[in-house]
Amino acid sequence: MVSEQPKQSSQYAKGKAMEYDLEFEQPLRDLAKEIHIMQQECGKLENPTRMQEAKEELHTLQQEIYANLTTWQTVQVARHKERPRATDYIHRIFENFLELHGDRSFGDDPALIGGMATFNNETVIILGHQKGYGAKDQQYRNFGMPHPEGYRKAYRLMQMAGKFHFPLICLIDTPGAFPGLGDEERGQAEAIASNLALMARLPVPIIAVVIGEGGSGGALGISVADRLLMLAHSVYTVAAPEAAASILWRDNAFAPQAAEAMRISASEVFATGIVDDLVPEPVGGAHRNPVLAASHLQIALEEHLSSLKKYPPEQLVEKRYQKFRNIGCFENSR
Amino acid sequence: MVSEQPKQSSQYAKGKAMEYDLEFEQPLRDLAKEIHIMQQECGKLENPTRMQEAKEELHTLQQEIYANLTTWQTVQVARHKERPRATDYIHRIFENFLELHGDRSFGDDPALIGGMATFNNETVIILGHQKGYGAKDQQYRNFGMPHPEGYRKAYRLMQMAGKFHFPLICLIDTPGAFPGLGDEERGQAEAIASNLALMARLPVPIIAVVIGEGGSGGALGISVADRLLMLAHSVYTVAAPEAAASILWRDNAFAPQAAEAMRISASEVFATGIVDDLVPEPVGGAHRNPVLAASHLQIALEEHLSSLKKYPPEQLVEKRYQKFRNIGCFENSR
Amino acid sequence: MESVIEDFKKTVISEGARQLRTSPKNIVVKCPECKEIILGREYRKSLKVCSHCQYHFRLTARERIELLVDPLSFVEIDKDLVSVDPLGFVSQNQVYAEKLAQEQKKTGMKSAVVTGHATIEGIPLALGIMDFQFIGGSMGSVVGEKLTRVIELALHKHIPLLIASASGGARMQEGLYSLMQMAKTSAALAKLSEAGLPYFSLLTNPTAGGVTASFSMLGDVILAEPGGLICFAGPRVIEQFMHERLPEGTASAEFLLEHGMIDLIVQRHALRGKLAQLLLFHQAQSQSMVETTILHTQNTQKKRSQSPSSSAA
Amino acid sequence: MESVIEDFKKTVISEGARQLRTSPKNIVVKCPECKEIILGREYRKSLKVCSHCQYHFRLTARERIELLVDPLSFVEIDKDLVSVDPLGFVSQNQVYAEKLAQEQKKTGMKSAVVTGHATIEGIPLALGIMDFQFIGGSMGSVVGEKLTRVIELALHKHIPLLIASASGGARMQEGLYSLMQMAKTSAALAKLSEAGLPYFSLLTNPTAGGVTASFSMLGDVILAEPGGLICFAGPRVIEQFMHERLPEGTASAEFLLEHGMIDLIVQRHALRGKLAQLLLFHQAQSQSMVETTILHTQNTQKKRSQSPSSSAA
Ligand SMILES: [Zn+2]
Ligand SMILES: [Zn+2]
Repeated sequence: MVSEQPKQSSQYAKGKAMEYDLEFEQPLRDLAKEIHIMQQECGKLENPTRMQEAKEELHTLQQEIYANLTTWQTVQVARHKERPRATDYIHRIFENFLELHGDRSFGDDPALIGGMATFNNETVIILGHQKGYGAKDQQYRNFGMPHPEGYRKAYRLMQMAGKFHFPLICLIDTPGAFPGLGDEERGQAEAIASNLALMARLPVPIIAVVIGEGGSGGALGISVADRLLMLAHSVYTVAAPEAAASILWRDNAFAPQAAEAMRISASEVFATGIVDDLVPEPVGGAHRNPVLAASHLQIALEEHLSSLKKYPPEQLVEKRYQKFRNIGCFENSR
Repeated sequence: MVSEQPKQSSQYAKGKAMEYDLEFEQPLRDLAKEIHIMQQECGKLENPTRMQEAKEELHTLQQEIYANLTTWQTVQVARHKERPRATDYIHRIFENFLELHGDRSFGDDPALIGGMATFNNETVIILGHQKGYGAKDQQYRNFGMPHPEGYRKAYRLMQMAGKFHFPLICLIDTPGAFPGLGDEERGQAEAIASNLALMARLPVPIIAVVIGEGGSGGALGISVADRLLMLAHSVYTVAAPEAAASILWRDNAFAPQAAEAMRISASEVFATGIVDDLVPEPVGGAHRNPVLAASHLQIALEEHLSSLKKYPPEQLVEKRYQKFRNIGCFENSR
Repeated sequence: MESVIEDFKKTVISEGARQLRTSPKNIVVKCPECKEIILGREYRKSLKVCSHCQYHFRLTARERIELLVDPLSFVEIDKDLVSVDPLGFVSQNQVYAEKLAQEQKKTGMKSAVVTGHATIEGIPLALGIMDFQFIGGSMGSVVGEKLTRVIELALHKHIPLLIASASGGARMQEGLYSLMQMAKTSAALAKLSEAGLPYFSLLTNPTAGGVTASFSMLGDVILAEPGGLICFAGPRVIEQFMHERLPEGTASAEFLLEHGMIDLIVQRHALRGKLAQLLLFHQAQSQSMVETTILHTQNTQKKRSQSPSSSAA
Repeated sequence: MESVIEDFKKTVISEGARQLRTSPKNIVVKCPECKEIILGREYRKSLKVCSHCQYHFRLTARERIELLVDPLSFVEIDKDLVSVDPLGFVSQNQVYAEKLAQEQKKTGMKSAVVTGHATIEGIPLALGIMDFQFIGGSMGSVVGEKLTRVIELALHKHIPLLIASASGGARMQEGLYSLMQMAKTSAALAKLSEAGLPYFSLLTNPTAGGVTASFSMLGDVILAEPGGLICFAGPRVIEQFMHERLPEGTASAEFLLEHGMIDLIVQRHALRGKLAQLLLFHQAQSQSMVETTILHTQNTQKKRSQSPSSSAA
């Protein structure tokens, strides 16, 4: 847990050329290559119309593909190594972010960060899974898989939110809580469970946003909220597709099938009514335009927060209770 | 942290003959030896009157010595290896003791035990430092020096007391909180500080009793109470005499002087007004008659608890605040 | 989160609990722990605990209820609530809707939890008892809903609550509905806690995943039967992640006690007694509270009636 | 609990802070960390931080107040409270009553803490600033009383609180009176916390023993200057108990951050800014709260006035 300074934004944000690096982007890759060859071969504008057409075709194709992503393709986008991290949104949407550290009893977990910030002249507490940028930082952040200390830091900051009437914003982006021996020893389950109970009764507005991967209990541990939002190409799942596949298909190579079967993409989850709102992403995914992605999220947060502020605390908490109380599909067999 | 079953009471309690094993008991030892020789030499009652006189002399001498213990002698009695432990009092005074374990985040500390019990048909929460019986158990109990987990288990049980309106009884018997590297790492200071703040506002009656050693912050961590009692031969100190001596005298051999200077015996502390009541001990110390010692304590607990139950919670907490608020000696220099 | 179920498939079969119920009395059972042969009669008499090594065989929900509560006192609620297949879930081998029907037929149960209220030593309490037989005790909408309803029952009747867990975790076939039951049950328990009512959580073999990470770990007092597996991820997943063999006993009830996660390990034969004791602690306190409140009211009235005279003095 | 003071006796002397105040401007100071020579002028300009290795020399309470608050905004309270010698304490070398008089003369201070109120960026706050010069910043009745009074001041004025710790722990010469100041200050802070007022705790070199184990660790936000020793028992005592050498940096501010005990390490030059930011967060929220409450009231009134018509519909 060295306190090293990570890079603060993704590479694309730093102006690196976009690449089509996902498998299903093959058609886009081909077309982009064609355009590239065209540009090189005929340095001076030999056939500007054809070039223009190709570029428009690329744009249209990209729009089409991204409007019709399969569940597994969505998983790939949600896990994209250049997808904006919690800090990308925090620094773009909020002012004065002051990170606070530590669970006050064992450690500080860089996989789950938190702090105070200003949002529209109001003080908020932010929590977020942080996957990190680049190999070294990602390892430092344990790839966004928190230890119990992360959830206990979150617990402490949630209590702070409740005590000082700060609204709570949670950014979800984790493959899951870390399943290590030390995590069993230090009560990963207890830490998550305590957060669920605390968030259920916290007398301040809570908005949770799945910005990438919403992995199982590790995601839920900071997302019992008045409003649950999902970015358009994010996923939220009861179990990692690989884990589900290895149990139900007895082979984790069936992860794509498991993802489809569990219906984990944002639009599929939205259809269940469990998610309150979808936040649009730039064409081709948030990583192609983090600024625009943040701007979409900002608008959504403003809207939902101002609507939540209408309710006095008791009413807010009771509405939150009813929201979760009513989730479930079952029938009476008599 | 093996969950082994300790012996549940001291050796004297099991009928072993009393010995005079403390240094200042030399005159008692001599006299007892004389009586012993008398008994052996003249198997049949040759001079029953002389024997009777000797026994009475022994009794009177013991009474005299114990009525006039110096501070350092009191320390020796308070630390006596056969002095009744928290469990001796718990099993004698309370019914149905059910020990509860764990801080719910790292470990269970056998140096600070806690649980529920019945006291006069009422449910109470008991906390107590536990020094252990015999070498093996004492080591297992870390000689009554808790780790942060002990204080955090106590915190959890205090909260339980508050939630369910169970009065809280704390039995103090520790050389101090353990000063190890792991204890710094896991927040010994934080754990104690949190208990002080929690106990100050807990809306139930709290009685703390120093039954042996009241060592510094490690004792205070479970003794912010409405009533603080001390057993007649117990001590309560801001710093272990050895520690104080090594700093102020630059040699821990001056521990007796440090103990005298800090005025740490029950009667000296009682004179400051910080302690609310002294609980009498059997002549020669609690270890010579644990049953009687427990009976004295039981009477004191009944009296203080019933007097505390007269106050509604808010009034109780405010009185507790004022009690601590008023501790201090200072003057205005203008 | 259902991953640990795999670890138990083998024992489920070798335990022979099912044979016991459906077969003649003279059948024998082999203990999966010490490999000793146990006679059916002995097996029943010992409450399905191996008399050689104290291995605790799994109990069905009905058996556990019989073990714990006063005879004939149990009143079941919501017994007809059944799962639907909200996602139209199909995995390689199975259509979830069909699996549900099969499991119902095979086990004679409609879901993985039995809920209701009963008395122990005459003291009323609300009960939710899970059953590992039914799809590994996994939690989908029905388990979440039935538990939430019984928590609300405890709240409305103002009585203590006991939940006995036995589960591989959240039920993957119901997707996010299952995950959200963790939040739903925890929210209901938070409400119960605010109301000052006690919740006792009993962890039995196995308790894992999303069940451990929600209601199971929220007990005011947490008890466990000896030897049971209690975990978040479970040894198999940990070994995959850590690339090393774990020591024997990792994530057992004893491991959890050592690491401060649970209050007590209780042998099966002593469970009823311990629960009765806990209930009595709380009953005694309710009675004492009534007396104390009367005392406070009297004191306040006394003070009020005195204040005119004292201000006159 | 005062045991770590020993660890600092040497640095106190080598720091030369006292020489700086009492000597001509052209004196030089040697950094105890990197052994570089620092010119007096540079030393002052860098806020007593070594420009070579960032070693933070200790500040007096007055210096720290000057560093942190708006010029001329500080109003001191209780400045004449002084210790008495309740136990008639005599150790080998010293009569405590005499030591008090000597220390007062030597330092020009009356106790180990300065309390009062001030503003930072125009925002009012209550302040308790400890000074290690005076008997190692140890806490006896006067430190406890002055801190409790300033906590109560924050409570009554409804303003945030800052305490800057610099202490070897409880003052042994006042015996149990000193220990009880831990409970007294913590009780006052618990009251402040119940009232929803923020408390910022700043840990400076050193913060140890009974001070760490009470008010220092109770901050809503805990800040520390880099490199400072912050501990319960301190490295010297730990080494005695553990019979082994501790790794470099044990119980430093950085060690505490790594182990989750504190929120932030802040360089001295940035302290004022960070505190201003924290105060602004809370000020913004108070204002926003007022608006929100008005909104809720309006909504409630709206609902009330609507309810007759809606019931009529
Ligand atoms: Zn066996
Ligand atoms: Zn230097």
